Amino acid sequence: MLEYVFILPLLSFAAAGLILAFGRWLPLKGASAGIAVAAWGFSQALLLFVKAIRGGITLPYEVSIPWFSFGGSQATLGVYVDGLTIAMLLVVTAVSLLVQIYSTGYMHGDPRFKRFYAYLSLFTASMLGVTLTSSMMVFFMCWELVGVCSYLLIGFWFEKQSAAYAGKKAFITTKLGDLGFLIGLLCLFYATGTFEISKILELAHAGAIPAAVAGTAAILLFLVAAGKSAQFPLFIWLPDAMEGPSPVSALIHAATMVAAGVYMVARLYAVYALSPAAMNVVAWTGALTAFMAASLALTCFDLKRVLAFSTVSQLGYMMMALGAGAFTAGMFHLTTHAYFKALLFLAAGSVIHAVHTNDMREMGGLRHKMPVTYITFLLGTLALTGIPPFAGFFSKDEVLAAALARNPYLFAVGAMAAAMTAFYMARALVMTFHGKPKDAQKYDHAHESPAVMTGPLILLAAVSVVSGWVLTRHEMFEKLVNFEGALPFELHHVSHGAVAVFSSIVAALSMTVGAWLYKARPEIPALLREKFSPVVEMLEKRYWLDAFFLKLVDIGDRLSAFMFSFDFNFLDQVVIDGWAWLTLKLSRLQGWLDDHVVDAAVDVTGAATLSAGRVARLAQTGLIQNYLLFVAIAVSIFAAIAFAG
Amino acid sequence: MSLLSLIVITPLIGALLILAIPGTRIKLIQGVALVFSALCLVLSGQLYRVFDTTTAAMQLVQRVSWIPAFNIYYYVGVDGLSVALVILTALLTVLAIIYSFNITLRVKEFFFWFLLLEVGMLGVFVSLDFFLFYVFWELTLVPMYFLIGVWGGPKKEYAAIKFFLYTLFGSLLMLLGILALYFNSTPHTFDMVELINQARLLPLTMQIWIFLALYVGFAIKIPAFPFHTWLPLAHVEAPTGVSVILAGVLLKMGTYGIMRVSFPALPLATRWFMPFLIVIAVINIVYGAFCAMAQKDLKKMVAYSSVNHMGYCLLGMTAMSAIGFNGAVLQMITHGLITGSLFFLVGVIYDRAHTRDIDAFGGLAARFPIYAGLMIIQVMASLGLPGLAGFVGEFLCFLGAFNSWPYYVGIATIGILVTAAFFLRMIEKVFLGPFNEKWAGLKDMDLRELIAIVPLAVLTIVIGIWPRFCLDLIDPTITYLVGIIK
Amino acid sequence: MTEQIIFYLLAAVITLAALGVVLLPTLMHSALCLGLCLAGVAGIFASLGSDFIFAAQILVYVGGIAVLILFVVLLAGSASGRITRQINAQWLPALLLCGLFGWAFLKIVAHFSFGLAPQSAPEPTVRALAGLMLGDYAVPFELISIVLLASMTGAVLFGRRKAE
Amino acid sequence: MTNLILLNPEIILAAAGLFILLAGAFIEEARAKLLFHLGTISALAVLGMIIAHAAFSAYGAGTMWILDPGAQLFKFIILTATVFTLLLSVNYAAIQPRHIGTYTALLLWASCGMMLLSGAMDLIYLLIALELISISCFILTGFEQKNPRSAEGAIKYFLMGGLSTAVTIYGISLFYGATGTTSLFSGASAVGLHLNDPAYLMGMLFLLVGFGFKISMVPFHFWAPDAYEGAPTPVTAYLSVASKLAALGAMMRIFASVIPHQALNITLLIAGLAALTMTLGNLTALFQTNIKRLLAYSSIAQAGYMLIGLVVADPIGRESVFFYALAYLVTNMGAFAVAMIVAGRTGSYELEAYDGLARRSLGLSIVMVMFLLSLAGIPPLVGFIAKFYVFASAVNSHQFLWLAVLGVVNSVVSVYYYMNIARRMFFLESRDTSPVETDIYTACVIGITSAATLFMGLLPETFMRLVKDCVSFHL
Amino acid sequence: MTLSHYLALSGVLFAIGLFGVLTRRNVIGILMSIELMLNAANINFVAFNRFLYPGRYEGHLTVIFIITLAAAEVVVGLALVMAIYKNLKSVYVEDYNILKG
Repeated sequence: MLEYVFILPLLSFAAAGLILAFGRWLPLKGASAGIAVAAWGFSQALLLFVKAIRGGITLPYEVSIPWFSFGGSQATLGVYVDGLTIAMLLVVTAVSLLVQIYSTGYMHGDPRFKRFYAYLSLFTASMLGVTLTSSMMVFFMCWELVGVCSYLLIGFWFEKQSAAYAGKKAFITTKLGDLGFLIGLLCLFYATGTFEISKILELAHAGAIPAAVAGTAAILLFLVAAGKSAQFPLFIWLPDAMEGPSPVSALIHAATMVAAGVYMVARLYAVYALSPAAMNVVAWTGALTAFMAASLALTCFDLKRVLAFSTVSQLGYMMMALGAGAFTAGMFHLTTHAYFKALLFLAAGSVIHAVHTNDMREMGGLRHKMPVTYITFLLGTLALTGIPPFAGFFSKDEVLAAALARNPYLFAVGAMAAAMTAFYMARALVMTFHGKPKDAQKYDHAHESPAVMTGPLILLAAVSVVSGWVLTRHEMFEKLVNFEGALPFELHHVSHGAVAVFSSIVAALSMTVGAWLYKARPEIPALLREKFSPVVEMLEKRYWLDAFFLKLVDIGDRLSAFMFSFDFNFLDQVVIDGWAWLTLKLSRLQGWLDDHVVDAAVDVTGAATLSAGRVARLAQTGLIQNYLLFVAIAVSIFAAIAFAG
Repeated sequence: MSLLSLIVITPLIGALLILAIPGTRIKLIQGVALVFSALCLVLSGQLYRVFDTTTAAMQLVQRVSWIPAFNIYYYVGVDGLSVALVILTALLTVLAIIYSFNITLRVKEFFFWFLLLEVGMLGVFVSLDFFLFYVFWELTLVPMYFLIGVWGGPKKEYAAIKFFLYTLFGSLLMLLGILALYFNSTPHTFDMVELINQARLLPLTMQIWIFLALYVGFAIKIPAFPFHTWLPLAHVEAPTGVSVILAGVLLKMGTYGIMRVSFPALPLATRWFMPFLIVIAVINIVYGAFCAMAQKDLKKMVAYSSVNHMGYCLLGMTAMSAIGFNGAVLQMITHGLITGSLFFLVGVIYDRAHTRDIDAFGGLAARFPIYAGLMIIQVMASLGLPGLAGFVGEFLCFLGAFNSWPYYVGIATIGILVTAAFFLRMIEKVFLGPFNEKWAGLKDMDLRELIAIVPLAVLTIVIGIWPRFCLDLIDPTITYLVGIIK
Repeated sequence: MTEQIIFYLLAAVITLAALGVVLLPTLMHSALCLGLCLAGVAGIFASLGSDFIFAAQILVYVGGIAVLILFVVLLAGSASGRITRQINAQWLPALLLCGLFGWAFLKIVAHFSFGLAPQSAPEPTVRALAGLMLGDYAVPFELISIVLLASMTGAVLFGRRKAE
Repeated sequence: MTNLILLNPEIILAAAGLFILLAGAFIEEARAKLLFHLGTISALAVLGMIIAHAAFSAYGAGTMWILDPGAQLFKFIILTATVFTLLLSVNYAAIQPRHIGTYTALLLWASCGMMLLSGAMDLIYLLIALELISISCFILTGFEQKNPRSAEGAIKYFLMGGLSTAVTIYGISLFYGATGTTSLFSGASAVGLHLNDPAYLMGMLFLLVGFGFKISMVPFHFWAPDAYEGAPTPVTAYLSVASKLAALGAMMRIFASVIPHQALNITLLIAGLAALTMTLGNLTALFQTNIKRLLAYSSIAQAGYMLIGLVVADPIGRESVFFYALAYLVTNMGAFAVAMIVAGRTGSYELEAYDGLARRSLGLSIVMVMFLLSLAGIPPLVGFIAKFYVFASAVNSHQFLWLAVLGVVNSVVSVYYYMNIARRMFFLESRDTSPVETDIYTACVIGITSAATLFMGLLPETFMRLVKDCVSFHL
Repeated sequence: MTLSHYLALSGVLFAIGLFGVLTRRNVIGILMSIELMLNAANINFVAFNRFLYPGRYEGHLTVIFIITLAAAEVVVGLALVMAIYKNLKSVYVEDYNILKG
């Protein structure tokens, strides 16, 4: 069972290759291969999960083979499986499977259908690699590969300039974070002498890593998590990433890849735990992100972007939880969020598939046309907003409780974000599915999606509804995913019942207000927009973060232009081709310069040499007595030397 | 005749044979060039097979007295440092020759010079006698001069002479350094192995001067800032096959020389120079990347990216540890593969569109999927994507250098980011976005081009996934090398 | 005393004639001055007791070379001599250089003690010279003949009228 | 008067010259080329004598001359150059058939003078040898009477020569005054006595002027470009190789071994002149558009490199000069031979004549590139080994490292103009694309020199051994 | 009279000759100036021989050789002058100026 877990990513890799090479001849143009592999993976993950809960396997499990050695150190390829891994594995395989099924409908008829599935399989493989690997080096590799897949999939419809741009933006922004990863990893290597996760954790647990080093490494590593998991200030790429097909958004930019940052922090939690400073950075960045992203979602009219901001906000929650010390809560939120956010994205995809627009202002009243989509979207919304007894309620309140335990301000920020979440989700729901159709043509054209698309929606909806409750039965999740020394997972403690009640009421209230405002009195939001136009502008400009990063890029460009002009105009022309300018001046001064010299002057170090040569050549006047004079000079000097010597 | 001599002499025979064929028999000339370069590749494959990866000693040594008056030997051999470079040279030459079948101008001369160039390059990597090394080193110059000057772009003549003078200046200084080493050994010898043992005992000042003389020669080849200005020009003007060799092999001669001789023979000076070298390495990385970003010309961009990548190599070398050295050598090899194929790919598009202006294209991925795929793979490899060849070397360079120079490494990472930025921007502009209908008539890659490029792409992936192919060759020697430097 | 008078007389003749060679505008006059100068040098030789050289100087130099030069001067037109400057523009640096040389040389001459006088009276040299010429110096002596032959060949080659 | 037998080769050569001169007066014009062959054969015969007789190891001395391996080596070089020159002359159109006898005779006499020079141990003897060379060469330079360039080159050569001869003779007179003899043996033994004698030093310095003129050392080089350009091309080749190397050989004997310049304390002066010579030669060569002029400046620069070895003057330095002389002989001769062929086909010595030569005659172009690269000092050609040798001596001496560095910089500069010719041949196109034919005699020269250029570069050991022997027996 | 007198005379003669070589425009004038310089050397030889090395005759002999060489040189020189006069119709050296640079 466990011994064969390493096959999972390899199989996905193989599937990717298979689809790319032979997809044409496979059923469903190759989608079948991807789906089959994903299904198998899911079954394995589920089996593992069950066994792990029942205690049928001993964790953690580790196996590795040598990969290559460098200067006395060894890099390995291997798997490291503990509860955390299994939880993540379940998320990845499940969402991947459902998204792939869904995509057969969504991507139907796309000219690059085959390639899409290849990318999806490649992504799944890399993501499984991130999840399973035993070595931070391989982790980094798969991490980057995930990024590339994201790049390829965001820019899947690359004929759209915006899609191409978004892909690049996503890649470079996350790459910025990756620099932190690289340096952090180097720090970690020199602190521990190894890339093996198990050894690093062991050393960290033993406290063998100095806190300062651990803190530095942890913060640097957090930079990369911030990039991939779209934390402040690097979250700017995620809204733009919605240029990709909706299933991609569901899989990569909602459920799995963006959660990888959280997963990484959780993976190296022992290192983070060594440094309170690092923990604080994580917590506060998470809180800030949760708040900012939620506020950004308030004014957004693009359905997918609303969901994207929502994702960012929820990721902020997870980080906040981890930073606050609530290890299990963070991971629990990751798990539930993966399902309902994937659901929301897929439902949104279904809507977009029907009306061919992302803009909520052109939708409305779609609940009649697309009942299944509507119901599932509604369930997802409820789960997200944290209305009991849906999944989000269990996880989010856990996070808020942890925040409260840690720091009341953290809790306040989190609660505000929760309120906003409820509000904007209500807004989105109402604008999309309720009210009158705003674009009649699009409305008429709309229709319910086919079964391959609604099927996964229903499944996910079911999971979203029950997962929170199920996973907390018998401390199931807590047993699986825990960290010694972290805050306990304590929903059932009465003291935190208050938090649960409070947050549920806030969410419900906020949601009701939102729904009422947008359904019954749509003029009020419009009025508010006008009244608070500076705030709205700030939100629409995304707190000017985009502008800030564009400025950075601009500075980079200027810098590069300057460096190149230095290289070309100064270093090459002036210093090396040296004196060319001087020579030219000199040549103008001296009328006797021949034409061919100018031809020759286009030359190396030599321009200076040439001018020296020209001077030397002056001596060769052709007048014999000038020559003789030189001889005479030499003779006289010789005579003088003889006398002097 | 030993295997190494056979490897070196095979292309020479080919070159002479070509000289004997009338210039009108183009197919025959191409055939001969291909056969002899392929034979050379096969022999180097044999070299890979017989090479013993467990020892750091020189292998397949052949030593024949050549000029006893100066105690000069024809002395060849390989160790982990050079064996992979020999194979790389043989491989890239074959591919470049295949690619160059599209050359129609003065075919005979082209392949003559090309094979002669191969002799020089192989010779540099197998020589263990410093004099012999120098002879081969210079031997690469002349063919290169003609290859750039006759078959190059619009400013070919300028580029050719600039390349020639620049490199010659460096190598002549190197010659003085070599002579200084020679006269400071007892008995006077050019034997590198012996020199390494003897020169390390020289006083610091002497070592510094010799190091400097050698360094200038090597640095120009690498090219290390500020001696790099010949490179963009030469690359841009050179024909595709030659650019490939230039980037893939010739640049490596510089770093190879430093690691082969300068470091082990002059350890005191090496340590003395380290603070400068790390600064140069960082400048190369950051500055090269930024310069590349400013380029509108695809080829120039790749050329400057070479400056950046050789900076990684230097970075690894400044680590003075086995990790860094491993990284540096691996980086040499992978850079050869990656940048070589990037130059091929640039050549492919230039052959079709007759422009390399990045802004002139757009959306090519839709119509040229194979081309776009290969280009994206190599670009990703070049910007250090894990799983592809570029990553491991680069990572090891950083890893090695981090221990000694954490802050410099921190600065150097900017280079990674900028590299990613300019490469992705290039991909966006050239391959993505709406298709530029101006290029509707162009065809995707043909068989000749695929044969030249696909092996490199395959190797890029294979080495990326399983770097032991290279590292196992390198590691023992590097461990030994670090041992004698420290 | 007589000796001194003769020397200074000869020195004056030589110097003035030499200056004439160098400075006189008409080439014809210069050539005549050259003859005079060479004759003066011959006088110096005589005063130093070198009988054979005196004869050779008169015969070869004055009789041969100077006359030859005169011939050429006549052939190659002295026409413009009076009209154009005969001294070129670099006379000043030349003068300075000659001054420098002269100064340095005179300093060197000063090394040879001024008091030195010949230890013995001059003897006839012809016999001794003949001995040397047919003895140790036979080879240079023969070589000179080839040199002369070569120069003669050249003269014949260049001196030919435009026959071809 | 003893050991006259040692001069047999020179005597034979002079006699052959005389015979050819006479024969030239009687032979029909149509068959006059026979005289070239006669000259070649006699030079070859003497060359054979040199090789067979001495094998570069026998030595002996007469009253004024000496026979040692060094002298033999230079005789070998001179005779080889003579043979090459005669071969090049056969098809040189500007020599009228009726003057072939004169031409050949003068050439042989000049060579005879050079051979004498290389063994001279007495200043009178040396002076006469120098004059024999000078006078023959003056005439040979002006041999194309109809060509004003030839005449002008000759007269400039002559006037420079005249002045330096006068200075040299004056120097000899001072030497005589200081030592009482013109013999270098006695002069050498008297070095210690005269070190503080300014007359002695001045004499030696003035002697240096004479040699400087012959090897075209700056600032006595001015005649060289003009004379080289004006002279018939074979004569140019001859002047640049034989005349220069013969004088260099004698200079080596006098200033590097008999009366070493270190003893005279003028090392720095010679070093400075060497530096000037190579630098000025190279810098000026950059601007030349005429191949003969370019090669003239190049040969000035080459003399500068050779002088490095003379400056160092230790065994390695002297060996390096000897080796360099050998290298220079084959390389420069070859280059001139190609230049002659090209000029013969295109009628021009301008560099434009080389445009697109590779398309017209690839073999010739490659060979020319080889010569040029050898001159520039690129391995594996003999020029490289020679430069390597010279630089090695400078590096070894420590004291003259700066000369080596300067030499390096100069080499780089020189490559620019050498490769400029290569550029023209390979990169440019010419309007005339007809192949350039080579006549058999010139082909012979080119073949031998190019083979030697390559062979001596690849396997220099034999020749290194040779020069080592020469130096170890050199007086 | 002493040796120094003769040497001084020779030095003056040499300097005058040198000056002539450098300044005479007429090529024949230069030739004549060179002859003056040679004569200066001759005076040296004879004077040295007479004062320092009496009883030996190498100096005298050398003078004879020099006179002969001078004659040979003048012959060739004048022949060359004739040759160039035929070509350029000038005896002024600054007109011999085709070759330069």
